[in-house]
Amino acid sequence: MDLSQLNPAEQAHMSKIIEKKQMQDFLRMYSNLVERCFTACCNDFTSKALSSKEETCVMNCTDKFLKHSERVGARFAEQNAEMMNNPGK
Amino acid sequence: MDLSQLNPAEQAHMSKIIEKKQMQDFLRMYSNLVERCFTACCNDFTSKALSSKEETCVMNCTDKFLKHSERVGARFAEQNAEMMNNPGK
Amino acid sequence: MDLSQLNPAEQAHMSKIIEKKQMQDFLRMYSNLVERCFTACCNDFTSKALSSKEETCVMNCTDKFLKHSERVGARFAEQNAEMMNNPGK
Amino acid sequence: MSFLGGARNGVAPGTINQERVEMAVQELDMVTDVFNRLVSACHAKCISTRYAEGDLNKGESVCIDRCVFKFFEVNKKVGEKLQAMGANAAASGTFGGGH
Amino acid sequence: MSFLGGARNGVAPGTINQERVEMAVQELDMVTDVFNRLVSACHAKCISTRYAEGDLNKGESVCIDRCVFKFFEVNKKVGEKLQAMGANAAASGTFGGGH
Amino acid sequence: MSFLGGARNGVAPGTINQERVEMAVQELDMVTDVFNRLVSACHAKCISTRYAEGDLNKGESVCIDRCVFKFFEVNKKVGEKLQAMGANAAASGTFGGGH
Repeated sequence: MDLSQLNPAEQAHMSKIIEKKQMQDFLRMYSNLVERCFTACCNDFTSKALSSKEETCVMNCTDKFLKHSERVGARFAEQNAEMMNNPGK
Repeated sequence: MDLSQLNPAEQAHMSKIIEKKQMQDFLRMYSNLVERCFTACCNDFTSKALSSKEETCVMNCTDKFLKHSERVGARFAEQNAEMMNNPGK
Repeated sequence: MDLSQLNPAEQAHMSKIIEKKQMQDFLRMYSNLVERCFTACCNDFTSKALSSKEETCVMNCTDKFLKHSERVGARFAEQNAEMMNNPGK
Repeated sequence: MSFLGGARNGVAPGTINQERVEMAVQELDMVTDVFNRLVSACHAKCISTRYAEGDLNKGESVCIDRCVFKFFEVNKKVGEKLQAMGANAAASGTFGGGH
Repeated sequence: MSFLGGARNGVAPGTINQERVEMAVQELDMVTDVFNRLVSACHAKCISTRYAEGDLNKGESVCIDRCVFKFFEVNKKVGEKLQAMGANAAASGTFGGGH
Repeated sequence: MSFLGGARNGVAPGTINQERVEMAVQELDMVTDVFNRLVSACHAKCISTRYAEGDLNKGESVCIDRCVFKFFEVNKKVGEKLQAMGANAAASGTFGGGH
Protein backbone atom coordinates (compact mmCIF):
# COMPACT_ATOMS: atom_id res chain seq x y z
CA MET A 1 0.00 0.00 0.00
CA ASP A 2 1.32 3.42 -0.90
CA LEU A 3 0.45 5.84 1.88
CA SER A 4 2.52 8.58 0.23
CA GLN A 5 -0.50 9.41 -1.90
CA LEU A 6 -2.26 10.70 1.22
CA ASN A 7 -1.61 14.17 2.63
CA PRO A 8 -0.11 14.58 6.16
CA ALA A 9 -3.48 15.02 7.89
CA GLU A 10 -4.77 11.90 6.17
CA GLN A 11 -1.61 9.97 7.01
CA ALA A 12 -1.98 10.86 10.70
CA HIS A 13 -5.60 9.73 10.61
CA MET A 14 -4.61 6.50 8.82
CA SER A 15 -1.91 5.59 11.31
CA LYS A 16 -4.49 5.77 14.13
CA ILE A 17 -6.77 3.48 12.15
CA ILE A 18 -3.88 1.12 11.38
CA GLU A 19 -2.93 0.93 15.05
CA LYS A 20 -6.48 -0.09 15.95
CA LYS A 21 -6.53 -2.67 13.19
CA GLN A 22 -3.24 -4.15 14.33
CA MET A 23 -4.75 -4.77 17.76
CA GLN A 24 -7.77 -6.44 16.16
CA ASP A 25 -5.58 -8.50 13.85
CA PHE A 26 -3.45 -9.62 16.75
CA LEU A 27 -6.49 -10.74 18.72
CA ARG A 28 -7.91 -12.56 15.73
CA MET A 29 -4.58 -14.28 15.12
CA TYR A 30 -4.54 -15.29 18.79
CA SER A 31 -7.98 -16.90 18.72
CA ASN A 32 -7.27 -18.48 15.35
CA LEU A 33 -4.09 -19.96 16.79
CA VAL A 34 -5.93 -21.37 19.81
CA GLU A 35 -8.54 -22.96 17.56
CA ARG A 36 -5.95 -24.34 15.15
CA CYS A 37 -3.67 -25.87 17.80
CA PHE A 38 -6.58 -27.16 19.88
CA THR A 39 -8.03 -28.88 16.81
CA ALA A 40 -4.69 -30.36 15.76
CA CYS A 41 -3.52 -31.46 19.21
CA CYS A 42 -6.50 -32.39 21.38
CA ASN A 43 -8.25 -35.62 20.45
CA ASP A 44 -8.74 -37.34 23.76
CA PHE A 45 -11.80 -36.28 25.73
CA THR A 46 -11.77 -39.09 28.28
CA SER A 47 -10.22 -36.51 30.62
CA LYS A 48 -10.52 -32.75 30.88
CA ALA A 49 -6.88 -32.18 31.81
CA LEU A 50 -4.40 -31.31 29.07
CA SER A 51 -2.01 -34.27 28.86
CA SER A 52 1.72 -33.53 28.69
CA LYS A 53 1.72 -34.89 25.12
CA GLU A 54 -1.09 -32.51 24.18
CA GLU A 55 0.66 -29.61 25.87
CA THR A 56 3.91 -30.24 23.99
CA CYS A 57 1.96 -30.42 20.76
CA VAL A 58 0.20 -27.09 21.50
CA MET A 59 3.50 -25.37 22.30
CA ASN A 60 5.14 -26.68 19.11
CA CYS A 61 2.06 -25.81 17.07
CA THR A 62 2.11 -22.23 18.38
CA ASP A 63 5.83 -21.89 17.84
CA LYS A 64 5.70 -23.31 14.35
CA PHE A 65 2.71 -21.26 13.29
CA LEU A 66 4.40 -18.02 14.35
CA LYS A 67 7.60 -18.93 12.52
CA HIS A 68 5.56 -19.93 9.51
CA SER A 69 3.68 -16.59 9.52
CA GLU A 70 6.91 -14.69 9.89
CA ARG A 71 8.49 -16.46 6.93
CA VAL A 72 5.36 -16.02 4.79
CA GLY A 73 5.36 -12.34 5.78
CA ALA A 74 8.97 -11.87 4.67
CA ARG A 75 8.34 -13.49 1.28
CA PHE A 76 5.06 -11.58 0.93
CA ALA A 77 6.85 -8.27 1.49
CA GLU A 78 9.50 -9.18 -1.09
CA GLN A 79 6.90 -10.15 -3.67
CA ASN A 80 4.91 -6.99 -3.03
CA ALA A 81 8.02 -4.86 -3.42
CA GLU A 82 8.83 -6.63 -6.67
CA MET A 83 5.31 -6.07 -7.97
CA MET A 84 5.61 -2.34 -7.20
CA ASN A 85 8.86 -2.17 -9.20
CA ASN A 86 7.71 -4.34 -12.11
CA PRO A 87 3.97 -3.76 -12.31
CA GLY A 88 3.95 -4.98 -15.91
CA LYS A 89 5.56 -8.34 -15.25
CA MET B 1 -16.24 -8.39 30.11
CA ASP B 2 -16.47 -5.94 32.93
CA LEU B 3 -18.85 -3.14 31.98
CA SER B 4 -18.64 -1.66 35.49
CA GLN B 5 -15.49 0.15 34.39
CA LEU B 6 -17.64 2.32 32.11
CA ASN B 7 -19.61 5.31 33.40
CA PRO B 8 -23.44 5.34 33.14
CA ALA B 9 -23.53 7.30 29.87
CA GLU B 10 -21.06 4.87 28.35
CA GLN B 11 -22.95 1.88 29.70
CA ALA B 12 -26.17 3.13 28.08
CA HIS B 13 -24.33 3.61 24.80
CA MET B 14 -22.80 0.14 25.08
CA SER B 15 -26.10 -1.59 25.71
CA LYS B 16 -27.46 -0.12 22.46
CA ILE B 17 -24.41 -1.41 20.63
CA ILE B 18 -24.72 -4.80 22.30
CA GLU B 19 -28.38 -5.05 21.30
CA LYS B 20 -27.48 -4.43 17.67
CA LYS B 21 -24.68 -6.97 17.83
CA GLN B 22 -26.98 -9.59 19.31
CA MET B 23 -29.27 -9.22 16.30
CA GLN B 24 -26.30 -9.62 13.95
CA ASP B 25 -24.97 -12.59 15.91
CA PHE B 26 -28.36 -14.24 15.82
CA LEU B 27 -28.61 -13.81 12.05
CA ARG B 28 -25.09 -15.12 11.55
CA MET B 29 -25.84 -18.11 13.77
CA TYR B 30 -28.99 -18.73 11.72
CA SER B 31 -27.20 -18.77 8.36
CA ASN B 32 -24.32 -20.79 9.82
CA LEU B 33 -26.85 -23.33 11.09
CA VAL B 34 -28.52 -23.57 7.68
CA GLU B 35 -25.16 -24.13 5.98
CA ARG B 36 -24.04 -26.67 8.56
CA CYS B 37 -27.21 -28.76 8.54
CA PHE B 38 -27.60 -28.54 4.76
CA THR B 39 -24.02 -29.75 4.32
CA ALA B 40 -24.40 -32.59 6.83
CA CYS B 41 -27.86 -33.77 5.73
CA CYS B 42 -28.32 -33.17 2.00
CA ASN B 43 -26.34 -35.45 -0.26
CA ASP B 44 -28.85 -36.53 -2.86
CA PHE B 45 -29.34 -34.13 -5.75
CA THR B 46 -31.28 -36.45 -8.02
CA SER B 47 -34.34 -34.55 -6.82
CA LYS B 48 -34.89 -30.99 -5.64
CA ALA B 49 -37.41 -31.92 -2.95
CA LEU B 50 -36.21 -32.40 0.61
CA SER B 51 -36.75 -36.09 1.40
CA SER B 52 -38.34 -36.99 4.73
CA LYS B 53 -35.03 -38.53 5.79
CA GLU B 54 -33.21 -35.28 4.97
CA GLU B 55 -35.85 -33.24 6.77
CA THR B 56 -35.57 -35.34 9.92
CA CYS B 57 -31.81 -34.97 9.79
CA VAL B 58 -32.08 -31.16 9.41
CA MET B 59 -34.47 -30.91 12.36
CA ASN B 60 -32.23 -33.05 14.58
CA CYS B 61 -29.15 -31.16 13.44
CA THR B 62 -30.76 -27.83 14.34
CA ASP B 63 -31.99 -29.13 17.65
CA LYS B 64 -28.68 -30.66 18.58
CA PHE B 65 -26.64 -27.64 17.52
CA LEU B 66 -28.73 -25.32 19.69
CA LYS B 67 -28.45 -27.65 22.68
CA HIS B 68 -24.72 -27.94 22.04
CA SER B 69 -24.31 -24.15 21.91
CA GLU B 70 -26.32 -23.75 25.08
CA ARG B 71 -24.17 -26.26 26.95
CA VAL B 72 -20.95 -24.74 25.63
CA GLY B 73 -22.27 -21.32 26.67
CA ALA B 74 -22.96 -22.50 30.20
CA ARG B 75 -19.47 -24.01 30.60
CA PHE B 76 -17.93 -20.92 28.95
CA ALA B 77 -19.63 -18.63 31.47
CA GLU B 78 -18.43 -20.80 34.37
CA GLN B 79 -14.86 -20.81 33.09
CA ASN B 80 -14.92 -17.06 32.50
CA ALA B 81 -16.24 -16.46 36.02
CA GLU B 82 -13.51 -18.69 37.42
CA MET B 83 -10.84 -16.82 35.46
CA MET B 84 -12.11 -13.51 36.89
CA ASN B 85 -11.83 -14.86 40.42
CA ASN B 86 -8.47 -16.60 39.97
CA PRO B 87 -6.70 -14.54 37.33
CA GLY B 88 -3.34 -15.92 38.46
CA LYS B 89 -4.19 -19.60 38.07
CA MET C 1 -34.52 -6.60 0.04
CA ASP C 2 -37.26 -4.04 -0.37
CA LEU C 3 -35.69 -0.60 -0.65
CA SER C 4 -39.07 0.95 -1.50
CA GLN C 5 -39.74 1.20 2.23
CA LEU C 6 -37.00 3.86 2.44
CA ASN C 7 -37.63 7.50 1.50
CA PRO C 8 -35.69 9.11 -1.39
CA ALA C 9 -32.96 10.61 0.83
CA GLU C 10 -32.46 7.25 2.49
CA GLN C 11 -32.43 5.44 -0.86
CA ALA C 12 -29.70 7.78 -2.16
CA HIS C 13 -27.68 7.15 1.02
CA MET C 14 -28.20 3.40 0.68
CA SER C 15 -27.07 3.26 -2.93
CA LYS C 16 -23.76 4.87 -1.93
CA ILE C 17 -23.36 2.26 0.80
CA ILE C 18 -24.30 -0.52 -1.60
CA GLU C 19 -21.73 0.68 -4.13
CA LYS C 20 -19.00 0.55 -1.50
CA LYS C 21 -20.10 -2.89 -0.39
CA GLN C 22 -20.05 -4.18 -3.96
CA MET C 23 -16.42 -3.15 -4.25
CA GLN C 24 -15.62 -4.96 -0.99
CA ASP C 25 -17.59 -8.02 -2.04
CA PHE C 26 -15.78 -8.11 -5.36
CA LEU C 27 -12.39 -7.95 -3.65
CA ARG C 28 -13.37 -10.65 -1.19
CA MET C 29 -14.63 -12.84 -4.02
CA TYR C 30 -11.32 -12.27 -5.81
CA SER C 31 -9.15 -13.34 -2.88
CA ASN C 32 -11.49 -16.23 -2.09
CA LEU C 33 -11.16 -17.38 -5.71
CA VAL C 34 -7.37 -17.19 -5.56
CA GLU C 35 -7.31 -19.24 -2.36
CA ARG C 36 -9.81 -21.78 -3.67
CA CYS C 37 -8.08 -22.36 -7.03
CA PHE C 38 -4.60 -22.32 -5.52
CA THR C 39 -5.67 -24.96 -2.98
CA ALA C 40 -7.36 -27.14 -5.59
CA CYS C 41 -4.70 -26.86 -8.30
CA CYS C 42 -1.26 -26.45 -6.72
CA ASN C 43 0.12 -29.52 -5.03
CA ASP C 44 3.68 -29.68 -6.27
CA PHE C 45 6.17 -27.54 -4.36
CA THR C 46 9.33 -29.03 -5.80
CA SER C 47 9.42 -25.93 -7.99
CA LYS C 48 8.19 -22.38 -7.52
CA ALA C 49 7.05 -21.96 -11.13
CA LEU C 50 3.42 -22.58 -12.00
CA SER C 51 3.43 -25.65 -14.29
CA SER C 52 1.28 -25.50 -17.42
CA LYS C 53 -0.94 -28.19 -15.92
CA GLU C 54 -1.44 -26.08 -12.80
CA GLU C 55 -2.09 -22.98 -14.87
CA THR C 56 -4.77 -24.72 -16.95
CA CYS C 57 -6.37 -25.96 -13.75
CA VAL C 58 -6.38 -22.44 -12.25
CA MET C 59 -7.95 -20.96 -15.39
CA ASN C 60 -10.65 -23.65 -15.50
CA CYS C 61 -11.26 -23.31 -11.77
CA THR C 62 -11.74 -19.55 -12.09
CA ASP C 63 -13.97 -19.93 -15.12
CA LYS C 64 -16.09 -22.61 -13.54
CA PHE C 65 -16.43 -20.81 -10.22
CA LEU C 66 -17.70 -17.67 -11.92
CA LYS C 67 -20.20 -19.64 -14.00
CA HIS C 68 -21.25 -21.51 -10.89
CA SER C 69 -21.78 -18.25 -8.95
CA GLU C 70 -23.74 -16.79 -11.82
CA ARG C 71 -26.05 -19.79 -12.02
CA VAL C 72 -26.51 -19.87 -8.24
CA GLY C 73 -27.25 -16.12 -8.35
CA ALA C 74 -29.94 -16.60 -11.01
CA ARG C 75 -31.67 -19.38 -9.03
CA PHE C 76 -31.26 -17.38 -5.79
CA ALA C 77 -33.01 -14.38 -7.35
CA GLU C 78 -35.88 -16.58 -8.61
CA GLN C 79 -36.32 -18.19 -5.21
CA ASN C 80 -36.22 -14.81 -3.45
CA ALA C 81 -38.82 -13.41 -5.85
CA GLU C 82 -41.02 -16.46 -5.24
CA MET C 83 -40.69 -16.04 -1.48
CA MET C 84 -41.78 -12.40 -1.77
CA ASN C 85 -44.90 -13.44 -3.70
CA ASN C 86 -45.76 -16.45 -1.55
CA PRO C 87 -44.46 -15.55 1.89
CA GLY C 88 -46.83 -18.11 3.46
CA LYS C 89 -45.64 -21.09 1.43
CA MET D 1 -35.30 -14.09 5.96
CA SER D 2 -38.69 -13.08 7.22
CA PHE D 3 -37.12 -12.16 10.55
CA LEU D 4 -36.40 -8.64 9.44
CA GLY D 5 -39.71 -7.87 7.79
CA GLY D 6 -42.69 -6.02 9.15
CA ALA D 7 -41.08 -3.61 11.56
CA ARG D 8 -40.57 -0.65 9.27
CA ASN D 9 -43.31 1.92 8.95
CA GLY D 10 -44.08 5.48 10.05
CA VAL D 11 -41.82 7.39 7.66
CA ALA D 12 -40.60 11.00 7.78
CA PRO D 13 -39.75 11.59 4.09
CA GLY D 14 -36.74 13.70 3.13
CA THR D 15 -34.59 13.19 6.21
CA ILE D 16 -32.39 10.17 6.84
CA ASN D 17 -33.54 7.94 9.65
CA GLN D 18 -30.27 6.38 10.79
CA GLU D 19 -32.10 3.49 12.44
CA ARG D 20 -33.89 2.53 9.23
CA VAL D 21 -30.78 2.79 7.09
CA GLU D 22 -28.80 0.65 9.52
CA MET D 23 -31.55 -1.95 9.43
CA ALA D 24 -31.42 -2.02 5.63
CA VAL D 25 -27.63 -2.35 5.72
CA GLN D 26 -27.94 -5.19 8.21
CA GLU D 27 -30.44 -6.91 5.94
CA LEU D 28 -28.11 -6.45 2.96
CA ASP D 29 -25.21 -7.91 4.94
CA MET D 30 -27.30 -10.91 5.85
CA VAL D 31 -28.44 -11.57 2.30
CA THR D 32 -24.81 -11.37 1.16
CA ASP D 33 -23.76 -13.74 3.93
CA VAL D 34 -26.45 -16.27 3.02
CA PHE D 35 -25.60 -16.00 -0.68
CA ASN D 36 -21.90 -16.62 -0.05
CA ARG D 37 -22.67 -19.68 2.06
CA LEU D 38 -25.03 -20.94 -0.63
CA VAL D 39 -22.40 -20.54 -3.35
CA SER D 40 -19.84 -22.32 -1.24
CA ALA D 41 -22.16 -25.14 -0.10
CA CYS D 42 -23.42 -25.91 -3.62
CA HIS D 43 -19.90 -25.70 -5.03
CA ALA D 44 -18.85 -28.39 -2.55
CA LYS D 45 -21.86 -30.55 -3.46
CA CYS D 46 -21.91 -30.14 -7.26
CA ILE D 47 -18.58 -29.11 -8.74
CA SER D 48 -15.83 -31.64 -9.42
CA THR D 49 -12.47 -30.21 -8.39
CA ARG D 50 -10.51 -31.91 -11.15
CA TYR D 51 -11.10 -28.83 -13.31
CA ALA D 52 -10.64 -30.59 -16.64
CA GLU D 53 -12.72 -27.91 -18.33
CA GLY D 54 -13.99 -24.39 -17.59
CA ASP D 55 -17.65 -24.86 -18.45
CA LEU D 56 -20.31 -26.31 -16.22
CA ASN D 57 -21.29 -29.70 -17.59
CA LYS D 58 -24.91 -30.84 -17.74
CA GLY D 59 -24.73 -32.81 -14.50
CA GLU D 60 -23.22 -29.89 -12.60
CA SER D 61 -25.83 -27.44 -13.93
CA VAL D 62 -28.76 -29.61 -12.92
CA CYS D 63 -27.17 -30.27 -9.54
CA ILE D 64 -26.77 -26.51 -8.90
CA ASP D 65 -30.45 -25.84 -9.63
CA ARG D 66 -31.59 -28.55 -7.24
CA CYS D 67 -29.00 -27.57 -4.67
CA VAL D 68 -30.20 -23.95 -4.48
CA PHE D 69 -33.79 -25.11 -4.13
CA LYS D 70 -32.90 -27.55 -1.38
CA PHE D 71 -30.84 -24.96 0.46
CA PHE D 72 -33.87 -22.67 0.55
CA GLU D 73 -35.99 -25.53 1.87
CA VAL D 74 -33.47 -26.12 4.65
CA ASN D 75 -33.39 -22.38 5.33
CA LYS D 76 -37.17 -22.41 5.72
CA LYS D 77 -37.20 -25.45 8.03
CA VAL D 78 -34.45 -24.07 10.25
CA GLY D 79 -36.19 -20.68 10.37
CA GLU D 80 -39.49 -22.25 11.42
CA LYS D 81 -37.72 -24.26 14.10
CA LEU D 82 -35.96 -21.17 15.47
CA GLN D 83 -39.19 -19.17 15.49
CA ALA D 84 -41.01 -21.97 17.31
CA MET D 85 -38.22 -22.20 19.88
CA GLY D 86 -38.11 -18.41 20.23
CA ALA D 87 -41.85 -18.32 20.82
CA ASN D 88 -41.56 -21.09 23.42
CA ALA D 89 -38.65 -19.34 25.09
CA ALA D 90 -40.48 -15.99 25.14
CA ALA D 91 -43.56 -17.67 26.67
CA SER D 92 -41.55 -19.43 29.36
CA GLY D 93 -39.18 -16.51 29.84
CA THR D 94 -36.00 -18.48 29.12
CA PHE D 95 -34.44 -15.94 26.75
CA GLY D 96 -34.67 -12.19 27.32
CA GLY D 97 -38.31 -12.25 26.26
CA GLY D 98 -38.97 -8.56 26.93
CA HIS D 99 -38.61 -7.05 23.45
CA MET E 1 -8.23 -12.80 27.43
CA SER E 2 -6.16 -11.02 30.00
CA PHE E 3 -4.56 -8.95 27.23
CA LEU E 4 -7.23 -6.31 27.40
CA GLY E 5 -7.46 -5.96 31.17
CA GLY E 6 -5.84 -3.45 33.43
CA ALA E 7 -5.50 -0.47 31.15
CA ARG E 8 -8.77 1.28 31.91
CA ASN E 9 -8.94 3.79 34.72
CA GLY E 10 -9.16 7.55 35.23
CA VAL E 11 -12.83 8.08 34.36
CA ALA E 12 -14.72 11.29 33.55
CA PRO E 13 -18.28 10.26 34.50
CA GLY E 14 -21.26 11.48 32.45
CA THR E 15 -19.58 12.01 29.11
CA ILE E 16 -18.85 9.28 26.58
CA ASN E 17 -15.17 8.54 26.13
CA GLN E 18 -15.11 7.21 22.58
CA GLU E 19 -11.78 5.48 23.18
CA ARG E 20 -13.11 3.51 26.13
CA VAL E 21 -16.32 2.51 24.40
CA GLU E 22 -14.39 1.32 21.34
CA MET E 23 -12.16 -0.74 23.57
CA ALA E 24 -15.18 -2.36 25.20
CA VAL E 25 -16.68 -3.07 21.77
CA GLN E 26 -13.40 -4.61 20.65
CA GLU E 27 -13.36 -6.79 23.75
CA LEU E 28 -16.94 -7.85 23.09
CA ASP E 29 -16.08 -8.72 19.49
CA MET E 30 -13.17 -10.81 20.66
CA VAL E 31 -15.19 -12.73 23.24
CA THR E 32 -17.81 -13.43 20.56
CA ASP E 33 -15.12 -14.58 18.14
CA VAL E 34 -13.58 -16.91 20.73
CA PHE E 35 -16.99 -18.28 21.70
CA ASN E 36 -17.90 -19.02 18.08
CA ARG E 37 -14.61 -20.84 17.54
CA LEU E 38 -15.16 -22.79 20.75
CA VAL E 39 -18.66 -23.85 19.70
CA SER E 40 -17.40 -24.92 16.31
CA ALA E 41 -14.28 -26.73 17.59
CA CYS E 42 -16.17 -28.70 20.25
CA HIS E 43 -18.97 -29.52 17.79
CA ALA E 44 -16.34 -31.07 15.50
CA LYS E 45 -14.82 -33.03 18.39
CA CYS E 46 -17.95 -34.21 20.20
CA ILE E 47 -21.06 -34.28 18.02
CA SER E 48 -21.79 -37.19 15.70
CA THR E 49 -23.08 -35.89 12.37
CA ARG E 50 -25.45 -38.80 11.76
CA TYR E 51 -28.15 -36.81 13.53
CA ALA E 52 -30.26 -39.81 14.49
CA GLU E 53 -31.79 -37.80 17.33
CA GLY E 54 -32.08 -34.15 18.40
CA ASP E 55 -30.94 -34.51 22.00
CA LEU E 56 -27.37 -34.58 23.23
CA ASN E 57 -26.61 -38.08 24.44
CA LYS E 58 -24.63 -38.75 27.60
CA GLY E 59 -21.31 -39.21 25.79
CA GLU E 60 -21.71 -35.99 23.84
CA SER E 61 -22.61 -34.00 26.96
CA VAL E 62 -19.60 -35.19 28.91
CA CYS E 63 -17.37 -34.61 25.90
CA ILE E 64 -18.60 -31.00 25.58
CA ASP E 65 -17.81 -30.25 29.23
CA ARG E 66 -14.27 -31.58 28.90
CA CYS E 67 -13.81 -29.96 25.52
CA VAL E 68 -14.63 -26.47 26.82
CA PHE E 69 -12.26 -26.93 29.73
CA LYS E 70 -9.47 -28.13 27.47
CA PHE E 71 -10.02 -25.29 25.03
CA PHE E 72 -9.55 -22.82 27.89
CA GLU E 73 -6.36 -24.62 28.91
CA VAL E 74 -5.05 -24.32 25.36
CA ASN E 75 -6.10 -20.66 25.31
CA LYS E 76 -4.09 -20.08 28.47
CA LYS E 77 -0.98 -21.89 27.17
CA VAL E 78 -1.04 -20.05 23.85
CA GLY E 79 -1.59 -16.72 25.62
CA GLU E 80 1.39 -17.32 27.93
CA LYS E 81 3.55 -18.25 24.97
CA LEU E 82 2.56 -15.11 23.06
CA GLN E 83 3.20 -12.93 26.10
CA ALA E 84 6.62 -14.49 26.63
CA MET E 85 7.51 -13.97 23.00
CA GLY E 86 6.12 -10.42 23.06
CA ALA E 87 8.23 -9.66 26.14
CA ASN E 88 11.30 -11.11 24.44
CA ALA E 89 10.58 -9.19 21.27
CA ALA E 90 10.04 -5.93 23.20
CA ALA E 91 13.31 -6.45 25.06
CA SER E 92 15.26 -7.15 21.89
CA GLY E 93 13.35 -4.54 19.88
CA THR E 94 12.14 -6.96 17.19
CA PHE E 95 8.50 -5.82 17.18
CA GLY E 96 7.48 -2.19 17.52
CA GLY E 97 8.30 -2.27 21.21
CA GLY E 98 7.57 1.40 21.87
CA HIS E 99 4.05 1.23 23.33
CA MET F 1 -3.91 -5.92 -6.28
CA SER F 2 -3.59 -3.50 -9.16
CA PHE F 3 -7.38 -2.99 -9.09
CA LEU F 4 -7.11 -0.21 -6.58
CA GLY F 5 -4.21 1.69 -8.09
CA GLY F 6 -4.24 4.71 -10.30
CA ALA F 7 -7.47 6.39 -9.26
CA ARG F 8 -6.10 8.72 -6.60
CA ASN F 9 -4.94 12.16 -7.61
CA GLY F 10 -6.03 15.80 -7.24
CA VAL F 11 -5.20 16.35 -3.58
CA ALA F 12 -6.27 19.13 -1.22
CA PRO F 13 -3.46 18.98 1.37
CA GLY F 14 -4.20 19.59 5.05
CA THR F 15 -7.83 18.48 5.16
CA ILE F 16 -9.00 14.87 5.43
CA ASN F 17 -10.70 13.59 2.32
CA GLN F 18 -12.98 10.93 3.78
CA GLU F 19 -13.28 9.22 0.40
CA ARG F 20 -9.51 8.79 0.06
CA VAL F 21 -9.04 7.55 3.61
CA GLU F 22 -11.83 5.01 3.20
CA MET F 23 -10.20 3.79 0.01
CA ALA F 24 -6.88 3.35 1.80
CA VAL F 25 -8.63 1.48 4.65
CA GLN F 26 -10.33 -0.75 2.11
CA GLU F 27 -7.00 -1.48 0.47
CA LEU F 28 -5.46 -2.27 3.86
CA ASP F 29 -8.34 -4.62 4.65
CA MET F 30 -7.83 -6.39 1.37
CA VAL F 31 -4.10 -6.82 1.82
CA THR F 32 -4.76 -8.24 5.30
CA ASP F 33 -7.40 -10.59 3.91
CA VAL F 34 -5.06 -11.82 1.17
CA PHE F 35 -2.21 -12.26 3.63
CA ASN F 36 -4.35 -14.29 6.03
CA ARG F 37 -5.49 -16.57 3.21
CA LEU F 38 -1.90 -16.96 2.06
CA VAL F 39 -0.72 -17.92 5.55
CA SER F 40 -3.53 -20.42 5.89
CA ALA F 41 -3.13 -21.91 2.37
CA CYS F 42 0.64 -22.38 2.69
CA HIS F 43 0.28 -23.78 6.19
CA ALA F 44 -2.06 -26.43 4.79
CA LYS F 45 0.36 -27.22 1.95
CA CYS F 46 3.68 -27.15 3.81
CA ILE F 47 3.36 -27.74 7.54
CA SER F 48 3.08 -31.21 9.00
CA THR F 49 0.46 -31.25 11.77
CA ARG F 50 2.24 -33.83 13.88
CA TYR F 51 4.04 -30.98 15.65
CA ALA F 52 6.99 -33.06 16.83
CA GLU F 53 9.09 -29.89 17.05
CA GLY F 54 8.56 -26.13 17.14
CA ASP F 55 11.04 -25.11 14.46
CA LEU F 56 10.44 -25.11 10.73
CA ASN F 57 12.52 -27.90 9.22
CA LYS F 58 14.41 -27.43 5.95
CA GLY F 59 11.69 -29.01 3.79
CA GLU F 60 8.98 -26.84 5.32
CA SER F 61 11.03 -23.66 4.87
CA VAL F 62 11.72 -24.30 1.19
CA CYS F 63 8.09 -25.27 0.64
CA ILE F 64 6.89 -21.98 2.19
CA ASP F 65 9.10 -19.90 -0.11
CA ARG F 66 7.81 -21.67 -3.22
CA CYS F 67 4.25 -21.66 -1.93
CA VAL F 68 4.20 -17.87 -1.50
CA PHE F 69 5.64 -17.39 -4.97
CA LYS F 70 3.11 -19.74 -6.52
CA PHE F 71 0.23 -18.09 -4.66
CA PHE F 72 1.25 -14.75 -6.17
CA GLU F 73 1.37 -16.35 -9.62
CA VAL F 74 -2.14 -17.70 -9.14
CA ASN F 75 -3.24 -14.29 -7.86
CA LYS F 76 -1.90 -12.71 -11.04
CA LYS F 77 -3.55 -15.24 -13.36
CA VAL F 78 -6.92 -14.95 -11.64
CA GLY F 79 -6.66 -11.15 -11.68
CA GLU F 80 -5.91 -11.11 -15.40
CA LYS F 81 -8.84 -13.42 -16.07
CA LEU F 82 -11.21 -11.25 -14.03
CA GLN F 83 -10.02 -8.10 -15.79
CA ALA F 84 -10.46 -9.72 -19.19
CA MET F 85 -13.95 -10.84 -18.26
CA GLY F 86 -14.78 -7.43 -16.80
CA ALA F 87 -13.61 -5.76 -20.00
CA ASN F 88 -15.74 -8.15 -22.06
CA ALA F 89 -18.72 -7.61 -19.82
CA ALA F 90 -18.35 -3.81 -19.97
CA ALA F 91 -18.13 -3.94 -23.78
CA SER F 92 -21.20 -6.15 -24.11
CA GLY F 93 -23.05 -4.41 -21.29
CA THR F 94 -23.59 -7.58 -19.21
CA PHE F 95 -22.51 -6.09 -15.89
CA GLY F 96 -23.39 -2.53 -14.87
CA GLY F 97 -20.82 -1.18 -17.30
CA GLY F 98 -21.65 2.48 -16.71
CA HIS F 99 -19.00 3.43 -14.13
